[in-house]
Amino acid sequence: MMNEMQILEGSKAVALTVRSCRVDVISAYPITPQTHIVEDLAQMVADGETDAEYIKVESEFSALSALVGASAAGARTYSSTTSQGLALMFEVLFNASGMRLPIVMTTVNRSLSAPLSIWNDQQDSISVRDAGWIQLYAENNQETSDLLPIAYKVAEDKDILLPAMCCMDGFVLTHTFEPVEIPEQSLVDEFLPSYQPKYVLDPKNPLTFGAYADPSIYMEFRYQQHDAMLKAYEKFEEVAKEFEKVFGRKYDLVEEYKIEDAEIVLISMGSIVGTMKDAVDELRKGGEKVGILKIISYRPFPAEKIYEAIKDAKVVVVLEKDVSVGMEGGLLSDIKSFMYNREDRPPIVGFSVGLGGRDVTIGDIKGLVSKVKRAEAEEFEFLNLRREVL
Amino acid sequence: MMNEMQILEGSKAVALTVRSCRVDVISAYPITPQTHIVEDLAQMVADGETDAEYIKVESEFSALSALVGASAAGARTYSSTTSQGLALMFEVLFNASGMRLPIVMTTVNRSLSAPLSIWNDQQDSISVRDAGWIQLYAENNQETSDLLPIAYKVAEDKDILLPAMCCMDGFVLTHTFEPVEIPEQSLVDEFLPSYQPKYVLDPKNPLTFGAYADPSIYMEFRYQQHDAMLKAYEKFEEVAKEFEKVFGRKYDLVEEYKIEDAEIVLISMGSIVGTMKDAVDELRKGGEKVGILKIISYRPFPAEKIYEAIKDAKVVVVLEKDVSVGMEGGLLSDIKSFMYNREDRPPIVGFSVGLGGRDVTIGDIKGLVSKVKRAEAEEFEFLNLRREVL
Amino acid sequence: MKLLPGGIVKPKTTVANKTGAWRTFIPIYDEDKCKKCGICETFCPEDCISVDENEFRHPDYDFCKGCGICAEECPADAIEMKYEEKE
Amino acid sequence: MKLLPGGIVKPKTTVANKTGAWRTFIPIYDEDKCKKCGICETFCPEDCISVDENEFRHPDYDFCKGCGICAEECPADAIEMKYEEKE
Amino acid sequence: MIEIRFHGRGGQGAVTAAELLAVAAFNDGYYSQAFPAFGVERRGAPVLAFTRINDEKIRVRSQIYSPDYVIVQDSTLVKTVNVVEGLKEDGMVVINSNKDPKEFDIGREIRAIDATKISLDVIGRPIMNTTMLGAFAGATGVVSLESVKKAVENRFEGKLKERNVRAVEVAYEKIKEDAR
Amino acid sequence: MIEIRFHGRGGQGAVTAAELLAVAAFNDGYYSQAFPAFGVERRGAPVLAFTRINDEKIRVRSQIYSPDYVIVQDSTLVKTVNVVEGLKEDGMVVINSNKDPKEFDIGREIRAIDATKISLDVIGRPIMNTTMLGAFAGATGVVSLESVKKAVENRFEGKLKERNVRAVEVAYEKIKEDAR
Amino acid sequence: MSLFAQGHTACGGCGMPIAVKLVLGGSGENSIVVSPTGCLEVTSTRYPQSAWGVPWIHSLFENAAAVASGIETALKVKGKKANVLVIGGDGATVDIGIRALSGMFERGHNVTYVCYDNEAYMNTGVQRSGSTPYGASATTSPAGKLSFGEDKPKKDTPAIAAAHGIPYVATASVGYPKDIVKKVKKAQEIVGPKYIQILAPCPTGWRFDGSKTIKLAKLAVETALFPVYEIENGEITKVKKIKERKPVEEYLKLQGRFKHLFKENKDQIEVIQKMADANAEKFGLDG
Amino acid sequence: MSLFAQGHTACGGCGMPIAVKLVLGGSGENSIVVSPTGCLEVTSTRYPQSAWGVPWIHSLFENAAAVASGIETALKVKGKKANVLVIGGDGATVDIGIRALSGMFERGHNVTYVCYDNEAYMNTGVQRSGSTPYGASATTSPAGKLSFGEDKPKKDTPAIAAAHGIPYVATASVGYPKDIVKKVKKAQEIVGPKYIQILAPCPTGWRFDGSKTIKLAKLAVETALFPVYEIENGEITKVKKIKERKPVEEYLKLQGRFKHLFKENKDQIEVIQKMADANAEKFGLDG
Ligand SMILES: Cc1ncc(C[n+]2csc(CCOP(=O)(O)OP(=O)(O)O)c2C)c(N)n1
Ligand SMILES: Cc1ncc(C[n+]2csc(CCOP(=O)(O)OP(=O)(O)O)c2C)c(N)n1
Ligand code: SF4
Ligand code: SF4
Ligand code: SF4
Ligand code: SF4
Ligand code: SF4
Ligand code: SF4
Ligand SMILES: [Mg+2]
Ligand SMILES: [Mg+2]
Repeated sequence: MMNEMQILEGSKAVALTVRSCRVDVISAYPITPQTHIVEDLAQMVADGETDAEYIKVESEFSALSALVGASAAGARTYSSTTSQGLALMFEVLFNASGMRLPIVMTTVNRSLSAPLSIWNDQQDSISVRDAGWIQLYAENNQETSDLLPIAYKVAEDKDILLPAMCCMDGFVLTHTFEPVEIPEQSLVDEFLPSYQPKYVLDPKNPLTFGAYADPSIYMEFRYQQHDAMLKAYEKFEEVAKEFEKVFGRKYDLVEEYKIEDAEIVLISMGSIVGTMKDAVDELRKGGEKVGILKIISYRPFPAEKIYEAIKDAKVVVVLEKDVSVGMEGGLLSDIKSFMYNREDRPPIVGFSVGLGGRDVTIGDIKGLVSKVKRAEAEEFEFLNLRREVL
Repeated sequence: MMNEMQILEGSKAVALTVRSCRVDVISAYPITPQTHIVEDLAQMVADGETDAEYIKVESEFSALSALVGASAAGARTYSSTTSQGLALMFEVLFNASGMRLPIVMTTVNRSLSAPLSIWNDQQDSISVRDAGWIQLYAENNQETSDLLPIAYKVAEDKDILLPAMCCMDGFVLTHTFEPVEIPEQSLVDEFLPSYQPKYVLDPKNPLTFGAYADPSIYMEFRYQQHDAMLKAYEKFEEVAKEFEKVFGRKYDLVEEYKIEDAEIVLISMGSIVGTMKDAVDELRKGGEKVGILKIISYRPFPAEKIYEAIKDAKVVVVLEKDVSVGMEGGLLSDIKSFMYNREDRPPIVGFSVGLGGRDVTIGDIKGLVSKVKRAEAEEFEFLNLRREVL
Repeated sequence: MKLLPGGIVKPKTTVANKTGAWRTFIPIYDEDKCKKCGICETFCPEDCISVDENEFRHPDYDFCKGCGICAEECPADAIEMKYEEKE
Repeated sequence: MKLLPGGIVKPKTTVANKTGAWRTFIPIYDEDKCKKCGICETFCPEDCISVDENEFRHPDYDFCKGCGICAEECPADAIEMKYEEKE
Repeated sequence: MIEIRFHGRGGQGAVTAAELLAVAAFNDGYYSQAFPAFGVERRGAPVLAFTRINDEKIRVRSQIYSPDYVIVQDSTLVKTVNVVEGLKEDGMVVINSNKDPKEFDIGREIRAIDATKISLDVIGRPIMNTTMLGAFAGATGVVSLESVKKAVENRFEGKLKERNVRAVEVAYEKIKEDAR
Repeated sequence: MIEIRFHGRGGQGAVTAAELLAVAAFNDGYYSQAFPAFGVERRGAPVLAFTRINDEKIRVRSQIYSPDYVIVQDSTLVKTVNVVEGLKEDGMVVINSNKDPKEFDIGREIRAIDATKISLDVIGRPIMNTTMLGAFAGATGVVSLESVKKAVENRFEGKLKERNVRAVEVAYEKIKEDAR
Repeated sequence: MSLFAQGHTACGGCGMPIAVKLVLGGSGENSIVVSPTGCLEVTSTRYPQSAWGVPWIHSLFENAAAVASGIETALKVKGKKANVLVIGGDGATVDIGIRALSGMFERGHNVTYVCYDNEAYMNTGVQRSGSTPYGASATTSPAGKLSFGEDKPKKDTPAIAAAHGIPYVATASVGYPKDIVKKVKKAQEIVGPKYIQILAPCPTGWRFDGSKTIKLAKLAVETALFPVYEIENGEITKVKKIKERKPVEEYLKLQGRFKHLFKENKDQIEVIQKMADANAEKFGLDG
Repeated sequence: MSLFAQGHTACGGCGMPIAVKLVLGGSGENSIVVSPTGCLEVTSTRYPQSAWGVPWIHSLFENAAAVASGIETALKVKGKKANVLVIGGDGATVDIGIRALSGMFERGHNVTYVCYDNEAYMNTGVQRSGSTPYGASATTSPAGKLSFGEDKPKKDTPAIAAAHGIPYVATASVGYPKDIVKKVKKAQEIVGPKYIQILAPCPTGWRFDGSKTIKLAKLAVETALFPVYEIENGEITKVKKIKERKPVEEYLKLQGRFKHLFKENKDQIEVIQKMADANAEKFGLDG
């Protein structure tokens, strides 16, 4: 295995995978720390290493809007953005999903202004969780790559037709060199056939896209979209199995780590899970029964899998890099809400961690677990707050 | 009382109240069904009936951005928008809150595209619930007016300094003529003194606004903002008491309706609560113990008040005009999540109702209650779906 | 009718929408005056004026909203707008 | 230090940030050659060149990043950039 | 609670009529509520508006499905729209028409008035929304003539004010007369 | 797991050095990881970069707080930055300096190399990041000379490739020699 | 029947559908049209009906130029050929959509952007846009005790377009149908971004009787308030000359939106006349 | 010490802080500055430090003109007077911020908008902007096997600004400091929107030694690639004449971003020379 791997920057791994997905139209606007991805793609285009066209838009709003047009015209499309760029796309996000266009985007995760911060957290993608996009979160750069073809395949399925974002932590993954097995072109071709939408903008069959809906019918469109997201749950499982067959790597909506006998289950998504795994190993050495439930698919929400994984835990701790101001983290709310009416439901507490790039160490995780064990954790709190400046 | 009232359109009531709040700078962009509000304000400016300046911006993005500047320069500011306009403001929403500028905005509630719909639901404001804005919801046009001076007073408090949106259902309130007691100028002046911020853009004290924050300090800024929202809970109560003293009308973060002995508690926000009250009266006549908890303040979230109101219910039903695609409504999640770790927690089910302007009648509410009573309601579902087109 | 995802609609389906009912005034064409110039046809916002084998123009009253542009622009005064008694 | 809401900052506080440490080359001024024209001062991106009572210019090495613009632009060749041994 | 539905065409002022009726009822000391059937309709297209009148505060916000009265501003609508849909059995239709109301075979009490003619005569324009209100007051007594006049007075200015008030009066008298 | 921290200045290629070290370790058959201390620093400003080397897959993502090795690309940094912060007791510093390492009184083993001079001589520019890698390989044996050379080879093109490889070799030999 | 079907729900006498059928007449069946939110979209595509006989797409109010950019690029990659057009209102074009438009111009997409200019936000109820002319009363720039209506001159969008260095810019008016068809045809033959702004009177918003639409569309040109011209590669190549220029009053007095000028603000009519004179001078319209 | 303090963290030799101190020199203490995201903001206002000696505010990347509009309006209502300026990068100005800018121009706010033009998105690592010149290699328009770098001419933002009919438009270069101060002073005296675009070379992004910043700032002007002029009320009123125009090669060859042109793409140098010639012609620069 080792010798099929390359060592390269996360952004490069993503760019190479985008190329191998035979994307037709790329449209993106630079923003730290997404820049390396789009620069790599721009270089590939400049060197003729891909047939894709890259539209160098003047803003993120146009980046996604251009893909709305391109996707409706039948192209496989790609964008990448982060933070302010994703926020600027907000209106188009809802629109693209409502129009049922299977655009795929790498959302590099970064915090939101104000104050301005170019550093990593996941406020950006979590705050657009209502928008009707599939959201997949990668722990490492193997996943940032692999989730792309999976996302295309789920998104483009005729029963789904929803846009998808593959989320990767800014800097922590985009700027990290590490070994990655880049999906090989022939295998990608086998796994992901070209995009053949049933309806496209075509003068030979002059359909109207994006008619508006009055009160007699709007709700049904929304429901259809909602239902497609529910269906994406099983579609993901199906596609992941195909992926395993072709590439030998196994994915699911969630990943369990040392969870069978765990009394404390930590739930999180993204790159922090790597650090958590090391922490759990250390804690296990000390006899603590701790496990991890990693959420790969935040939308569709892996409700039943979460339930199965945590129902026997003594306590569940959700760690996440966001906060709904005045409330708590979005993932925490989703999990608690979903579990609410269940009988066998463990106590759940939540932490906002790593906002604005605050580093999270193995020691932090261990400290947090010990705080929870001592029953000193609040229902929701911020980890590692510098109280002295407040 | 009756003879102090006027009968007028909801939009007009709002515009008159904005004027009586002695706003300095208005900046808005027209969008149905918010238009009448801003047209009324424009006419007042054209007729010299207010000292405010109205910036006729070229987009909603600039509408709110201009208020960021104006507010930082010490002005009391106002805007109004809805739906696509609010979505377009998304990036600025987070920014204005992070910069702690007490801008007040009437968010007319309308659904989000695609498909395009100009009709009412509350997807727009609920989908920006993370952004750090106070969110108040009005049941009728007395409330759309009264909540404005209250919002200014809470928002401008030196311990709060958060922007606020007063939400009113599009068409259903904006375009409805009904009797409203417009807060009188002298009383408003008594209640709401002029805005005197401690820090402003002023060459005599050349401060820097909006510095960026690296990982050593970003999290603390977020926490500060979060904490201010938590504090706004009590601030609202305090301000509402002052309001009652001056105007004689009583407000709280929530309003209870026939809830004392209620076995079924319906929770909702906005104008639909009026219809629900009539339905509850009818149901009560039939012997059903049904009550309503109306949420006025969605942010700050009236957690403890919700708990007190529903802890003894047999079942709680949340009705809301939004859906997080593939999940459920935002209010439902917030309530269930908050109640999750409580011992005495009733079962809670939720309905998405009235999306895209689908009318909700007294009969619909009664039907829904009876469905819940028969234990036939799902944990979450759409009310009045036309299954035949799906 | 089942919804197509994203709300895709077939072309020219508004023809089911008989906007003729909106009319208050109705254009009456006088073939004796008509010069067959086609100006009425060019300007009609409803694009509802057709040409017969003799090159005379005829508005389609199913769609004509009675705006009066044709009457106003007809160089031959061949069109008259009349209040329409529809009952 | 407590955070002010919204992150308000006092003016000209970057002076705590001694960017002189960034320097690789250092400008050495030769008063014998200087014509006191002030060009170095005008162009210095760090705005760190001051004038003494005799109108000679002096860079503030606390801030001078050693960019070499002053040396490049000095019409009198009065400034020389030297590799700086800082240890 | 009394519920009234207005049928009109975009540009004929049905929404204004509904509002003025609410104002009139308010002037009479009632609570009232008026609102349009929110839409994107252009001039000429069929539109709806609603008024509720009540002794107590009105809370319900749904549209009106079982009106007590229906006001039809344009008789041509009868062909394309089911104007009596949901109208209570003992409900009444007031229609703008120069025809004998008996010609409308709609299974409910119906009163007709040639409001277009009155408007043309009195106001000088075929805008008959205020005229219809006068007729409605005369035919039903739901609101007083005085209150309708006051509502109309406050809405218009100059010559239009006078003329509209006059049209209200004429229609009020005319429909009362017809009933005699 | 071996953890290495790089100190440099914006523009000196510390991040590239960290990456090349990770590549070299990967070439040697290890798992490795390299990343910058993410920032907005401009040319000349102090910067950090990190490399981890391990027998197994590396999962941890935090910065490195207790490195095994510290590489200092610019000796002037010693004045303003605590380069040995967190460095393990038995850790080692490799510094770019023409001074006798003993002059640096930092309480840890330290090895010095005049990488700037070597770079100027061999590459023709004072860009000494590859040179420092050669020295690091020579001083520590954490990665093989061959692997460093291969990593450098794959990164550069044309003349720069040759010269950088040569600089790696020279530094490698020099620091080994010094140790003798 | 043209490529824009009957049964659309624009107000009777609206100038916009006249413009649309003429534009489609010029561009033909092999076209793909993008429309932003506005009267056109709302009156032609209420689910489940569409007036369009060519493929048509709506996304949002401010992004039509970007959507068109994406379509054009997709066609390129897929090796397909079609005329990509935007047909959008003035608000969507000159205000909220100008960033997307500017970007499309700069990137050089092969798209014909047609702005039907009814000089305000009509769909939402006649609010001012950048394209609203000086002196007009709109609901957000109303005439009032202290106001004579819109106090900014009409935004010179064709000049802004031309400043982007695009190969073809033109203005037109529904008063001159052949001119529209000709210009659209010409635009389709030029590769790169094209901008055509067509005056399309709105009886509802301008407050005039719908039968006068063509008359006003001509008067705007004949008074020199809306000069009709072409700019190719930055040079004015053609202007529609005016035989006998009419005083602006003739145009203004027919419209409710200018009614107030004839009461308290007569001096403003002179200001408007000066603007017309300046146009005539600048474009050499007289003669 | 000027109103822009030492200790900012721009790269050594950066042209931008030179521009900023000159602009502030012209506008004086009674100024309020708005800056969008970009090198200037990031190198001058990292919490808890600020280089600014005048009140300064940052909100976002694309909205500086709107924020300034709000400040100016608030001052008006409050009866206060101060010079409101935007100082922002080319990307913030000509690309993502152009809608806000266009709106500010149209509304006629009394704001001086200064664009420091370093011809790319420098803060994020030298990606192309609309202001990137033809032939330059930037990270999103890189030279490559099929590419000679940026293939679109530099967006003519001053012309676009002028097409908005604003009273004052000017270009300048940090090579000519007095000119900058003079133009800013002049702008402050004119009521309404003013636009000044200042060339500010970026050693990091253009890839040249920081000591050559002024030299390049002058060469850009002397080759006519960056003409320096003023447009008042739509008329070119003043241009900086060039005594002996230099061939563009002299300018290009000093910069890494044009290096590839001297290898495979020599013909493109001629294209660029033609662009310079066209500028010289258009503005009458020679002599
Ligand atoms: C972001 C956003 N803001 C506002 C609106 C509301 N809106 C829809 S159409 C329109 C006006 C359209 O004006 P114009 O483009 O001139 O077209 P017209 O209706 O005049 O034909 C407005 C303001 C919207 N849909 N989206
Ligand atoms: C909406 C949004 N998109 C992208 C960015 C990322 N971004 C920040 S600064 C910048 C480039 C700034 O370029 P310019 O305005 O030319 O200023 P410079 O850095 O060159 O001084 C970019 C792309 C952002 N902050 N916000
Ligand atoms: S009246 Fe108007 S709609 Fe009817 S045919 Fe004539 S032009 Fe067409
Ligand atoms: S415009 Fe008049 S003359 Fe010409 S074809 Fe029509 S009816 Fe005949
Ligand atoms: S530029 Fe040279 S001559 Fe002029 S003041 Fe500076 S050092 Fe002296
Ligand atoms: S070298 Fe540069 S920073 Fe130092 S004084 Fe000279 S111009 Fe200023
Ligand atoms: S409002 Fe004006 S532009 Fe819109 S459809 Fe009616 S007439 Fe046409
Ligand atoms: S990157 Fe360029 S513009 Fe930015 S600070 Fe460095 S030299 Fe200046
Ligand atoms: Mg318009
Ligand atoms: Mg720049």
